[in-house]
Amino acid sequence: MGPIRRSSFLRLAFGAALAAAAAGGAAAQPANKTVYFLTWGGTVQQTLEKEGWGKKFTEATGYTVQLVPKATGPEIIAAAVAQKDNPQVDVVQSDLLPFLSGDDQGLFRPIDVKDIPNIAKLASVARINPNAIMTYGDVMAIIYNHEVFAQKKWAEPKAEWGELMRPEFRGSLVLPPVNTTYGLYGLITLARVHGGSEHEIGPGFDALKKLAPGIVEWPTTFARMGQFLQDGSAAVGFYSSSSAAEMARRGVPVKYVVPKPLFFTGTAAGIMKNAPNPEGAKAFLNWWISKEVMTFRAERYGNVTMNTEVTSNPIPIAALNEMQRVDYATVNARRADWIKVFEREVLPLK
Amino acid sequence: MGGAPAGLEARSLVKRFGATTAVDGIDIAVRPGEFFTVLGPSGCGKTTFLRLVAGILAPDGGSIRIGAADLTQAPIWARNIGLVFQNYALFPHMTVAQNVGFGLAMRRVPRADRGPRIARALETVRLDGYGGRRPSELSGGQQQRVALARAIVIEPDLLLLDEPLSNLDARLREDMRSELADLKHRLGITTILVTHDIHEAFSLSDRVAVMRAGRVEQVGAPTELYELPANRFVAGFLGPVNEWTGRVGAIADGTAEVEFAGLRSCRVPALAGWRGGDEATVILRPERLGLTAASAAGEGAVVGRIDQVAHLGNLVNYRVAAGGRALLAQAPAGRTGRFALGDRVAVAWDDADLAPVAP
Amino acid sequence: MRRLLTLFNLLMVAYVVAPIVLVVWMSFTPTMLFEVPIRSFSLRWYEELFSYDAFIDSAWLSLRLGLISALAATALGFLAAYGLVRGRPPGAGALLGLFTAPLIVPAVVYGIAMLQFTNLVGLYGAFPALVAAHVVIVLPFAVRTLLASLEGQGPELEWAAMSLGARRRHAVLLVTLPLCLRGMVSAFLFCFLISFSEVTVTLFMAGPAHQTLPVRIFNYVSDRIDPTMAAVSALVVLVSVALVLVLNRLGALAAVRK
Amino acid sequence: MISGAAGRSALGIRLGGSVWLFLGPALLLMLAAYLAPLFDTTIVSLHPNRPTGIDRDSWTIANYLRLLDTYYGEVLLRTLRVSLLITLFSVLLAYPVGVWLAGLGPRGQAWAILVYMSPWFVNAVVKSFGWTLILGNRGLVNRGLQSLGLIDSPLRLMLNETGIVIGLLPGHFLFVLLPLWAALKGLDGNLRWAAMTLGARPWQVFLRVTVPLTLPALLAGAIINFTMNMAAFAAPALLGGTRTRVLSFIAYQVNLEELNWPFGGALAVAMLVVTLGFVMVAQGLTRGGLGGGRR
Repeated sequence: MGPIRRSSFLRLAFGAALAAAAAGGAAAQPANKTVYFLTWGGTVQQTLEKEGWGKKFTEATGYTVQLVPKATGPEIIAAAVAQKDNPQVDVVQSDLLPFLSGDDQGLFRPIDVKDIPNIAKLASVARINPNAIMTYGDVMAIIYNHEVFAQKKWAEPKAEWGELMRPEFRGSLVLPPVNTTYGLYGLITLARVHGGSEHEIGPGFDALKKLAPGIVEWPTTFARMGQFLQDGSAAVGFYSSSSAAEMARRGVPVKYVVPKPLFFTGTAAGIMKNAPNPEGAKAFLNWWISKEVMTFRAERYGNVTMNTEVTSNPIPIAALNEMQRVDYATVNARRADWIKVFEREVLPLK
Repeated sequence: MGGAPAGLEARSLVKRFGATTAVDGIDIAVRPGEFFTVLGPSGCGKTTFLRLVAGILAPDGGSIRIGAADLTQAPIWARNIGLVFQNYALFPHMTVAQNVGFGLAMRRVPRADRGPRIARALETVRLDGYGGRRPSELSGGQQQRVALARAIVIEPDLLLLDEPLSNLDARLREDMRSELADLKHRLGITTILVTHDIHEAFSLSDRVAVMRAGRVEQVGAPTELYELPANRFVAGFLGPVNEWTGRVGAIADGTAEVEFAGLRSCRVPALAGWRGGDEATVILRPERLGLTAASAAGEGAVVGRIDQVAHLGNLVNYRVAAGGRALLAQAPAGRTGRFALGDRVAVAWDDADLAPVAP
Repeated sequence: MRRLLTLFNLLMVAYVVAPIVLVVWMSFTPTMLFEVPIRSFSLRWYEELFSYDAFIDSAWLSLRLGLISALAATALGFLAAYGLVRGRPPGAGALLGLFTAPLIVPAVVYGIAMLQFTNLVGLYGAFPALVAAHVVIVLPFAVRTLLASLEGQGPELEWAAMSLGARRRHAVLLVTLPLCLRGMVSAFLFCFLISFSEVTVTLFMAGPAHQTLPVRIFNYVSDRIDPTMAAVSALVVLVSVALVLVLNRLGALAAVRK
Repeated sequence: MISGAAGRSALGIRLGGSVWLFLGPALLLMLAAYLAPLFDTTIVSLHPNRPTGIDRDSWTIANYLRLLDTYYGEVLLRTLRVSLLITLFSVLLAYPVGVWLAGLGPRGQAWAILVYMSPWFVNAVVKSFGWTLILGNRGLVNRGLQSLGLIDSPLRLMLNETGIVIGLLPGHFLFVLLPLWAALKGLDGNLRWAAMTLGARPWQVFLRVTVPLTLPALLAGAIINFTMNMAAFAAPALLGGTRTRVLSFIAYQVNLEELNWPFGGALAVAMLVVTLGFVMVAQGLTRGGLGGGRR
């Protein structure tokens, strides 16, 4: 039996068994009043669910937003791909890199100013392609536990990427692994610091290999990294500046520096093709990039927002012109190989 | 229902479980109103027979008729049979009255009629007033009687009792036995009892079938079986027995002169087929052996020495070594005529008590 | 000797319950940080928790899912156990093996299979598919519990009922079922408990709209760690302990050990 | 015999053909929602993965060959090592606990077993989080030892295989303990006295009578314990850390982060085969060698 016939047979058998129940389940859900927003938990969850912006959205548009949180960018896109044929979420937001790989698989539909007027207010760098916009971003930062620094009488890190290589940090480092977006950027950054780039990644791996034995753990999420920095198991790491600020706000004794050259990590958003609630999706995305919400994100979380009307960005959008540009196509194409090298040659080093 | 009692006719019944044949061609006819017992050692197929009649098992061959109806393939619920299980199988979540009324409810007897019938059934088993109790609150004997009431309240054509007394202690068993004997007369239901207990079988039954290894060895009234067992198995199963094998001498008028080594020769009714010189086996029940002091030995008595004594309360069992054999004798326990181990005694018997048996 | 054993067991018990006790204790910290021992006592994170709709929604979802799957599994489990015990069909051993296979087959494997399969048949993230998976996961417990209770009963009671004129359905309804009630309740609670705390399979296959409480906790923890999750965990522990106490009273825990 | 089979259903006392009415619903569910998905995954694992998704038109065993790669081989070995270690410790700990339990009164037993069961009823994520509070560099254990002056720098108790073993043991230990406890309770007490009247010392009784008679139960428990260890997901993820990945976590990554379902399917199938293979070998041992002649 060919795969297609088999699949349709299974669809029939399994579908018939559960059809009635499925119909019941579908009917039980509120029709088209809810917008499903697939993205991280973390600060987005806090914004929508704890800081009341979800309710404000409902007041503004009549729709309600239901957050679908995942831990990492790749997981967000994976969740989106998993429901490609039968989408259950409307709006997707993740790191730029995985978002673009999702776009390559045809996950997203075109969006334009006609449907989402606020797109007009975005900086031109934010218009990535017809299917994707950048909402806000972060600059990468070196985060450190200042109590440990004071105790060990270490000098505060300078705003340079090379600081990561300081010998006294051995045994106190936490870096995100290469299979996460930040880990990937870290690799590219280290490559550049040592004379390479995403086209010439070797120096990056050499640096990682040098660091690897002195690394306490490669935490996959910001929360895990925060835990290590908090309990003193580790003293130095890198992540986004907004994460670092949030960590400090939660009472973890950390400070951060933003090394030059700036490494900007964009956050992209788009609407699922065949989204169950396309109108709601447009309304939500329009609201999400509005001046009010973006101003809040900038002030509360230190996001560098793409809305040009926002005046409280931690870094002026103009400054982004000096930022590192990454060849996303190359990175996405090589990513899997780099992860392989990382898992085999870097990770085992203790 | 409730009309004249019906009889049971089981013809060439066969039941196999895999490679073993539990019931191997049984023919049993139970007369209407009769109390019939199927007796046999455990594993002889008697419970299988009962389950075939009840409809718990389906036969691999043969037929079952109750009254005029062929019930071989009828489902259990359509047979109108009262069934009393060895472990009573009372419904533990129902009261006594609900237990007894269950069969009536299943028969859609109007609610108003059920009460009196339940009461009557409980009265029959002398449990009036116990209707509201739970089975767990009753003694073993009372549970037994509830099971009985539950079986008879539906006025079954046939009452099947599966070792009903075996779970009771000795005294209760005695009481229940006499109670069953009473009931048997009052109810007049055709009843089949399955048991391995000879006393139970003999004290209650009109007729008894002795089974072995899936076959019926002999059917008859209790005394008939006891006095004239068809073979050594039946003889031995019904109680301890002296079994002597000797050689046939002259046969005249159906009486054979049989020579037993170490004993005197005896005159025994000849079995068909005996010829002079053949081996012959006869049995003699221990209670028919008379013991006297050796000094008072009469004519034809055999003298021996007592080598085992067992007191059973009202009876004493002796084993006497005499003539190269071990003779079993049973005597009433009395103040007089008691013997002790090692006493020399004379053993005597009447030839009329000897019963020839097939090997 | 006995004393030595007792001492050993006290240490062992401490080892076994330590993480649970710690989490419950942690839920009463007034600060955002995890510091053991906590310095003062506060219900702050419980308040936080109850004002946090997502956890409440997930709790309801888990409750609903648990109830439906436990109900379905108990019903299917009873029928299956009854068929196995009273019917002794050919290959009964293999059938029992199939019904209890989810105990042996790693949950991750089943999770992956369901993720891929629900996508194939277009039921990814559908609530009925999630229910089906949960029923499969808890079915072994229902079948085992009810098997034990049916085997303990023996067929005589049904025979008795049938000899009194009851059809099979009446015998089952009026006699077998009421007597299995304790087993049914145990099976139900057991299944509920397992479904309520199931995380692996649900994480793999549940669509975005169906984040059960354990999955919500898992996602929450991968993203941020604050004492809210200690508070929600403490509540879940409380509910579980209550259910386990009931189960213990019913004598059902013995069925797991087979 | 033919009439017997027919008669059986006619009588209605045996279920006969209607047994399938009872088994049917559960069987259908298991077919549609259990065997079919597992089958589908096996099929998917034999297709290549393309950027556009699974290519269902061509067939390959490349996904399985990839498993032979050193990285995955190492993960598999680690998973097996950790699983077997936990099983070994569980078996060693089960006797002292089981014997102690069996010696308690009925109420004491009920409570003690409840305590030993408690980890099973608590979400693995929550338990693992509790363990990080204990095992971390600044956790209870390290701080305790440091304040006692026993160690200078913290011991590494988690983010390695030690952490996984410590964290998984209490919950999975239960599956060895429960059957053993039942077997110990079911042991005829007279056997002890019989052995002692024959001159055996208590420890000899334990080794020559108790252990052989309870070994089948212990092994049955060990099998379940092992499969649980192989399948554990959340606890190894949180306590093992990024360097100490186990098979189930890799399977999660491949399926949900990399979205490579064919390879993820191959991982699942491999896990299934390894687990069931171990179970079968262990069962063969129990039946053939140790429990021979019983049942």
